[in-house]
Amino acid sequence: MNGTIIEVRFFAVLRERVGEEVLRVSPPAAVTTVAALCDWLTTEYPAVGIALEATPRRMVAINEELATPDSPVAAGDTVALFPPVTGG
Amino acid sequence: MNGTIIEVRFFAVLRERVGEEVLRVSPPAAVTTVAALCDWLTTEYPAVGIALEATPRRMVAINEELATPDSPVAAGDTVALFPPVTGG
Amino acid sequence: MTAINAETDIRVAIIAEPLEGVSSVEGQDGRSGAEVRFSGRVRDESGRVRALFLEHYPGMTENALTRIAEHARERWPLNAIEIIHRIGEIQVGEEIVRVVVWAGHRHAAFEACAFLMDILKSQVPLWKKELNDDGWHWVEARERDAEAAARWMGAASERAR
Amino acid sequence: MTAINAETDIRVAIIAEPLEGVSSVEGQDGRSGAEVRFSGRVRDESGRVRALFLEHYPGMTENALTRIAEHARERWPLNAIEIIHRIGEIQVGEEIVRVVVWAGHRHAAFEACAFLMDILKSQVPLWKKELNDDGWHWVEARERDAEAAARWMGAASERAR
Repeated sequence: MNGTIIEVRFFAVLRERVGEEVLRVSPPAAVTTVAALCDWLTTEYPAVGIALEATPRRMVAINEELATPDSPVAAGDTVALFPPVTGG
Repeated sequence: MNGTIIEVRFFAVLRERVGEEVLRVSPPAAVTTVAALCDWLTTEYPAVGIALEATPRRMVAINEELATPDSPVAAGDTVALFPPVTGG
Repeated sequence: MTAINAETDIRVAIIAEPLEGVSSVEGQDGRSGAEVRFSGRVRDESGRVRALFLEHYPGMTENALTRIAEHARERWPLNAIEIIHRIGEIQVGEEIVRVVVWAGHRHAAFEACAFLMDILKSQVPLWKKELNDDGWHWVEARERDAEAAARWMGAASERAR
Repeated sequence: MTAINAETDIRVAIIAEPLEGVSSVEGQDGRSGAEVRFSGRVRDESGRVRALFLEHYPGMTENALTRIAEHARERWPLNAIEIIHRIGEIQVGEEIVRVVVWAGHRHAAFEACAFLMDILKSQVPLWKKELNDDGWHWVEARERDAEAAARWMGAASERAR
């Protein structure tokens, strides 16, 4: 999916650690899952790599639905990364 | 406990069937339990006997505490007889 | 059983007026992260029931409500318990009973509130009559209410530890 | 799973104002004999906490709340569900969340309300910061909240029948 755009959103302590709310990224075609996307972000965006390493317990949502590291990501998706939720 | 007084109270459908809210009775000394009291009431007060027979599922309280047919009754006690409760 | 929290406030009341006009204590003391409130209301049973009438045993009812609240605070760490039961004639949709439990955490509050309702329904001297098209009829006790109360009794020794 | 009651009303809201000023729907329709209401409030943790701040994922939060309410109405016969969550800064004693469940009978209402809170705490994108004497700190998720949610998942196939 080279040339395509994925919107990556961060929340809570992860947003603070990344220093950004949203990144619009164009990963190479080999990046087809959440886990691969996180690995690629880590190499391309040092601040994201440091933030992810500092936040090992994470949840992920794709297009506002909870997902897992294995879940596929595709062009046009919004992928949200955040620490375990603590509402209620 | 001959000559002593026991107050017998009836509630709900049992009160309606007996036709009285309260009886003050003086059972003979042999009447020492709730069950014996009910048997004695049945012989002495036909209306009570008919009401008790028509209300086989019953609860009992002695001095405002739930009790059982085996519970002892003594002079001065208030014995309440009523159908299973249906509050809430 | 050990008294986990002997300082649990208990408030019980029997009221002949609509409970809708009775405000409950607000649990804004900073201790109670959880407030669980149960309201039992008059169902119309698909139009079959027009109203209820609640009879009680004055004096014993209040004592019995206090007693079951004391049992609840022995079993769970609670900050406050309120039980208000209405008597007399009650219209469809109106509150018959309100049980509110305040606790530090939610699971204790949920369990205690459900416990109080189950025990209330099988041990507190209150009786319902319902008004149907053909007049007033006493409501029969339901076996499942006795079973619901019995389940708590069976679990008592285990849970109280 | 079978939809037991597809007509269960669902109302969810995310609100940045005190919930104390938000009135809940009254369940006076004659169908709901049971109304169970949970209010989660800010604890001061013996003076350690001065306030909370709640962040959320706009859009996804509302969808996630609707989703869990839909799950609840598939599992229990319910008449209505209301979930209101507050965001922004919240003072000690104030409501963070309110979940109200209306049902014909109490056990369904109690279980569904407890279920909704357990699932909300582990699946809805909301995050808490607490204000201590030395500033704001993110609250860590608690293992027991994840376990509470997992218990409902394990019981799903059995209960849904």
